[in-house]
Amino acid sequence: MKRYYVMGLFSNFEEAFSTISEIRQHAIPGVTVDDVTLKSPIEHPEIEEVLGDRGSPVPKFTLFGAIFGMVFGFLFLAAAQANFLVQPQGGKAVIPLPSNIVLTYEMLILFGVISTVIGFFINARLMTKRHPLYSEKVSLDQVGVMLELDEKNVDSLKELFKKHKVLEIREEVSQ
Amino acid sequence: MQTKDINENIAWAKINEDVLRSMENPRMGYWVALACCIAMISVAVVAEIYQYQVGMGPSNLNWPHMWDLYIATFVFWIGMSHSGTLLSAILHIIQADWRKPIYRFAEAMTTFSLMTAGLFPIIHLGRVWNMYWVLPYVSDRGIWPNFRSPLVWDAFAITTYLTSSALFLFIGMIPDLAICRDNARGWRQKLYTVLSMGWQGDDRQWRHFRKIYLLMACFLIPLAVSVHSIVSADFAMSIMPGWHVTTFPPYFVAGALYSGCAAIITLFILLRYFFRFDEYMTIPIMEKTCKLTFAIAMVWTYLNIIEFAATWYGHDMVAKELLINKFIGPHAPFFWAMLFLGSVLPFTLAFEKLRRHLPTMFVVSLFLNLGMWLERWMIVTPTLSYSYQPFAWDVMWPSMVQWSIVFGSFGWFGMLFLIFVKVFPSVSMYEVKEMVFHRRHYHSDEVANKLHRRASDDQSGAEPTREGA
Amino acid sequence: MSGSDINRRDFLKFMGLGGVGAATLSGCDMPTTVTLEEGKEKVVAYLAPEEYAIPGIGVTFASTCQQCPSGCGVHGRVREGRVLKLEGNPEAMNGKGLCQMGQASLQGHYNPDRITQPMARKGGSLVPVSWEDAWELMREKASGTAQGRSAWFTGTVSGHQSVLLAALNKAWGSKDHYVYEAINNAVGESVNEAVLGDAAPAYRLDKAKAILSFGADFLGTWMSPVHFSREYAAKFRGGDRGVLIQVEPKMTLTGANADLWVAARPGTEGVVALGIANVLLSKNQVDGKRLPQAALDVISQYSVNKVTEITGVAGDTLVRIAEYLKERSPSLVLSGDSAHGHVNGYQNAMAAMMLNVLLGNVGKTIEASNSVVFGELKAKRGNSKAMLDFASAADAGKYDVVFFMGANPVYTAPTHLAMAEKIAKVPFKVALSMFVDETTMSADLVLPVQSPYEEWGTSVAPYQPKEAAISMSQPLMKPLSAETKSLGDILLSMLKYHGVKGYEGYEDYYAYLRSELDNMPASVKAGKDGDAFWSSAVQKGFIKAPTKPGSLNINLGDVKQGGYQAGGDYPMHLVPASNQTMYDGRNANLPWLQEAPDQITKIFWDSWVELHPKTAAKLGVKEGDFVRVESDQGAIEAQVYIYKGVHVDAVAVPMGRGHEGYGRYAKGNGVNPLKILSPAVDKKSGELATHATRVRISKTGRSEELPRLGGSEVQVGRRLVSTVSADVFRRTEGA
Amino acid sequence: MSLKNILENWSHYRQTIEDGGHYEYEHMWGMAIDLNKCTGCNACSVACYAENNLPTVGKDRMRKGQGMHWLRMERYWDEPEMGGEEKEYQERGGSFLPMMCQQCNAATCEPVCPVAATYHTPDGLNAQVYNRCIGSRYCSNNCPYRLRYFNFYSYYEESWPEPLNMQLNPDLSVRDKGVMEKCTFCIQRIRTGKDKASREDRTVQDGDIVTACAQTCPTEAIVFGDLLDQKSQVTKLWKAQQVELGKTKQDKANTELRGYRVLEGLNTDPCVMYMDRVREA
Repeated sequence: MKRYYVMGLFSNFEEAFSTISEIRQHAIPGVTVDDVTLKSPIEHPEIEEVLGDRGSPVPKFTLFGAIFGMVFGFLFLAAAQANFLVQPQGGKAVIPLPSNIVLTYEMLILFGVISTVIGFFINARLMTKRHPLYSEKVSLDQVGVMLELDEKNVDSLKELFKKHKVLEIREEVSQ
Repeated sequence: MQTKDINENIAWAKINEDVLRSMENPRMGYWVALACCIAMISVAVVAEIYQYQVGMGPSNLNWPHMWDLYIATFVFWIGMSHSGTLLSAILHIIQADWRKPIYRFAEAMTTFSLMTAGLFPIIHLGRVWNMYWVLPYVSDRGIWPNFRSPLVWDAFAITTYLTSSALFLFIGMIPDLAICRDNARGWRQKLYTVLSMGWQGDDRQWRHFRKIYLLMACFLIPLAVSVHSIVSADFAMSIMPGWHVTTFPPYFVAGALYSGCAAIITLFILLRYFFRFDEYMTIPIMEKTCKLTFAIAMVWTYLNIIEFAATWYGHDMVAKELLINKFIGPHAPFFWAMLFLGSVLPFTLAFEKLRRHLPTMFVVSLFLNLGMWLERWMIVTPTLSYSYQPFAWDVMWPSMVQWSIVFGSFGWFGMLFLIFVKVFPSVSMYEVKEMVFHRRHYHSDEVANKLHRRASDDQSGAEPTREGA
Repeated sequence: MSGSDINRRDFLKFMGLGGVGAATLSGCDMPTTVTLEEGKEKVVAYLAPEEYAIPGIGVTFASTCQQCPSGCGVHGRVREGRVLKLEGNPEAMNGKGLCQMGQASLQGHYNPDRITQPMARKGGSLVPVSWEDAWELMREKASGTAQGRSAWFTGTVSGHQSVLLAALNKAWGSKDHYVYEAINNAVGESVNEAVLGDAAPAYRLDKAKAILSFGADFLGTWMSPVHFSREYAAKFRGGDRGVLIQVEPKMTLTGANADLWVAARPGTEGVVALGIANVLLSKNQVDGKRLPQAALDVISQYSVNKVTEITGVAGDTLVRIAEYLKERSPSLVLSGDSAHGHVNGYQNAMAAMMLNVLLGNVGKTIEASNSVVFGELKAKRGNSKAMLDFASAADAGKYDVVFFMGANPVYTAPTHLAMAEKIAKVPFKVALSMFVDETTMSADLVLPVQSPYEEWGTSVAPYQPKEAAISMSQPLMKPLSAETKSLGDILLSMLKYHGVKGYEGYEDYYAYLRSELDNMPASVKAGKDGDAFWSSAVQKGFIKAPTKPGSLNINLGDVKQGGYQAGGDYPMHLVPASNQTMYDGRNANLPWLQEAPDQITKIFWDSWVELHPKTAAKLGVKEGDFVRVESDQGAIEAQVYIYKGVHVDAVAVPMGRGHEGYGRYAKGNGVNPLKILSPAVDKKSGELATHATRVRISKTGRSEELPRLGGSEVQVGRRLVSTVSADVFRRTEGA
Repeated sequence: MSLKNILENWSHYRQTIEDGGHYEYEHMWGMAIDLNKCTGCNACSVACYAENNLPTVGKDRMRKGQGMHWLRMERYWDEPEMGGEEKEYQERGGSFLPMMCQQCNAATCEPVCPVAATYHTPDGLNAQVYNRCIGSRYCSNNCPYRLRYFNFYSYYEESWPEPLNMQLNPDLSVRDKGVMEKCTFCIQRIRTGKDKASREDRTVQDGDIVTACAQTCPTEAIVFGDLLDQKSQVTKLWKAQQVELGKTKQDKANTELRGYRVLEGLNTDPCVMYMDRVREA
């Protein structure tokens, strides 16, 4: 049977959230909160509770990048110094820790940052096509609550939306 | 009389309009400004070409003054770059939401002043065409940069800082770019479509966005500190009197934040005036920035005193001699000017009347920056004039070649910034919305009254609605 | 290369360019053959070179430095047929050392302003001509000269050149050979002659324990500086360290190294000497028996106070000097330019000599010079009387032809002599010169001579009392310009042209020289036959001849001193200081010496005026201000350098700059103090009294940074050079 | 493999100058300069110009402080000692100090060069690689003796008009603009001397190699030699003066000895020893 994308645009954020929370309490059978995608012009830490914790693996990328940067950085420097003995010494050691620490630190941050960004791009599904139901209102001042659900549930969902003073409802057949 | 950081009732549509308007149809003044900048740049380019052809001689550099304005200005621009990080990263972490309307251009300032600073180490090289030798590129001759050299540290630090802050600026701008995309036409639309990277504001994106923003903020703060302490290492790592100073790293960082904040005040006022951003860049925010600047100014002053005191207290005869030379020697006028501008002038920021008076602040902020520039010059040059070998003592004044390249760098910065404000939103729309949203929800009027209202104010603050907009 | 198709000069030029080309490039980015850290040896194909050009390998050849009259032996390093560097000849009198003038003499040889072909005056200006035309001109103008109406005006000459010169003069029936040196010791020589019967006795610095020098700059410009420096360092400053006391109006290099530097009022050096003698006799119980009664009488008149009053030298200083001389015997008393260059110069020198006699130095530190077998080769020492005489003779129209060589009277002569005009009265003037200096510019015919490093020659140092060495000059490279001729060849061909007996056989100067050496007495040749002798001479760079010890007799002349007269409108004394950079002006065309900071003031590329702080304060001038130094003969303007090394009443201006010609490096920088000298001569010897001029100074208001090397002139508390007392030195390192 | 290399030789690579650095020196060229003998005649400086292709830069550039005097003869006047009365004249003459690169073993110029253009050779020389230099001039800033000179112009263009250029020494390069340079202890002579010795397969003897300044010095005040060669004259002098390398303060048995190294308190460990000027009083 067909599946539909349905999105309701709300201007009153409270209403939008209560919609989600009702879905969460299975107002519509077979529709769980995990099907909900919230589109909003600003970030809402408080929605996290409503949507449930969906977590983010970005910090792992960061950690990996930082550690890699540190190890690689130091070995790179040390190797270079050890293999290129004709270096100005000024009486210092061939592998001087103080200066290498400074550079290692910079490398740590550089790789940390880069891998973080990469992690973000990957996880946030950026550089993908926008969703057909995307509305420019979302970038202005309205929140969109979007669900992907079976044909049979569409109407009840619309009901729910209307109950919460939805401004506009868009729907589209998925695949 | 503005009393609130921002008016909670401002319509979100208006925010979009105002900011987007600021990006379109540049007026005559804009073109004039741009022309001036380009003129300054071209002068500098001519000077640089001459220097490239003939050698470093025409710049009046000599034995023992191997460095002068180039390095001083380099340090100045690096310092300038720290303000952006301060506002966007530090204030973000301590959740001072008043940063939101003004951090965007500060962040841009960071990137551009870094791009300016980066030019100077190259310009001052005797053999510019070999500058890439500083980088550890793969060379069949098996030659490598010398990782002991603070100059190489600079190269690493600046690259890292530039990359990170540019990314930070960009990431933070993505939601706004989406807004632009949704409202723009023609080439702008194409541009923004690419840049906004398919941002559609769903919760997943916001969730990760919040994470990365926090993480990068956490990276940028230590990075900013490390960068300027590394720059200070150029001097502190040497054995020259007046350079070999233990307090230099914090001193440089303080100076950096100082000049950065001063620059923010300058640009704040300019943008507010030209783009009519009165709604967003409000007087209270201005005041907060001023207070911050004042605090930093005092830190800077303190570190100055510490340096003098330590030198005076210590037994390093040569360093002491140099200090005395700074006080009464040929550089004394500039030295005292620096102390006045850096330590006395900021007291104007301590008075509310003056703080709220924009023209005054504009002038003051300019002078503060002049003071900071002098500081850098007074760090670099007197040490070279008077160091260990008395036979090599000398006093040298920079030539027009140096001056024009220094001025040119301001033109270059100005040009970059002018282009920025017309291509990218210089006020972060989505964050102003957040600010408004949260204020509206978490600041009751009573609180608002307590916080902002004064007896003098009119009581006609419209009742905040619960509607979105 | 065969040598026939490409001539030597081109070859050298090519090598030269090659050298620079490669060198210049190597400064840029491409990997060089010689990098600093590891001089990678480059393989050079051995193309059979002419003579001594061995690619990549430097060979040294002995020759003689002619930059000043001292005539030091040098070793020239030759590579690819170019002489690159000069070093002292270790076996010569100067030892392995060489002064900066010697080092820089290479730039005279390679100078871009050298004359490359003969020039003749046509329509008021000198135009290049061929040698044929030049000889033709000589033939018509010079050869017909009547007996005794020709003269030679030269610098110090010696060796076979001077023999040929004498012969030529003789052939032309002229005895007039003016030997002129602006910086000379003529007055001293005349006193030596009178008192000791030996014009140039040996001054044994190495034997002296104390030296009292009245302005004799023996480390800088006096007689044979390198030789003296060597003796000074080796012995005098050695284990049992001697005391050096310098009395002079302006600090010379020697003064800068003195243990006690005393500024006496210019011209009163003799009085100082008498004062010291007075102290020695009265305080230090020195026995006066060595002195004639007349002298003792004079001395007794000069009590310490009187001397102080006349000379401005503090009494205790005189006492201190006397102490040193007494306890550190044998001592040595010298007198030089600043003592001699006065109307009473002779008395000053005599007074100094008196001290030597009184202290019994004669025979101990002043020894008789040795008589040598080759009298005719001995150097003819220059003096300034020669110039005065020549001026008057030329003015009287005594000559039809005058030959100038190795001297530049037009530049060094004071304005009052109007040298240029007087020379102009001579119908035909021939200049044998390497450069277009002022004198050459006034000549009618200019014959380009070769540099000392291009020609064959012999010379005998004017000051070599203890040995008799004929030092050899040999070409260190082929002449830079084929159109130049060696002095010897020019003289020889003139002799041949006039059919002088005994010279027709030699086809060139080299042949003449060889046969001359062949004919040297067996004692000189030391058993070697012709070729062996020749090659050993050329290899060593000199011929040591046996000597007979001479003897000294003492008859001290009158030591009476004139009083000191105040200056009137011209209160100050002008001190035209000689220094080792410009010397008498002959070095002004050598960029190395122009750029080399003056030894005392560290000023380069320009002239300056030395003032005492007090004088400067009175005048209200500071370092770098331009002042006007004005005598009754004219005025010069230069920047002020202020220090405590010049007498309060004296103004010191260095000689040697302020040329009107003499090439791109010399022309138009600095001023020439000799120009404003007053017409005064030393009464006895007739020498030009160079230090007798009185001047007044005035501000000009102009000011400019002084071209001086260095910032602070004191050490501001660092230990860069600290000074220990001689006692400590003797204790720790004493012999 | 470099990682292996690091791990195996770690302790070796961590050795500083105090532990003798990371390689054995073949030579340690040094000097001893007796200021009692030095008359300040400046011959050494001109000899250096002649030997090392130093350009003459002319009055204006020289005055600007853009000259290239590798060996400069410094002259100081006595200052009245604290409280001492001003003398009317410089009664003790001048103090002369010939300053050439001190070839420090802990050279402050070396670690700051971004491209490793200046480093220590196995000869104990502080070498400057012109071709590697990019002209950041940091080394000169960090030299307490201010003994490094920079090519502010392409001096060679004007310094040697024909035929002066024929005097240029082909054993070393003529430097172009933008390059730092300094006294090299006549490294070309050292090189030639070593090559000669190796051709005659023998070790370098004391006196084989002598720098231009030492050779021309009329008073033989400058002595050059190998500080590792126990028989060399320079070593003898250092021993006699009880001056040793690697010290910031010489503890001498006889404190009256004159030997010292300029600014040795900075721990630059220079290879040039000076001996105090001497005056009677």
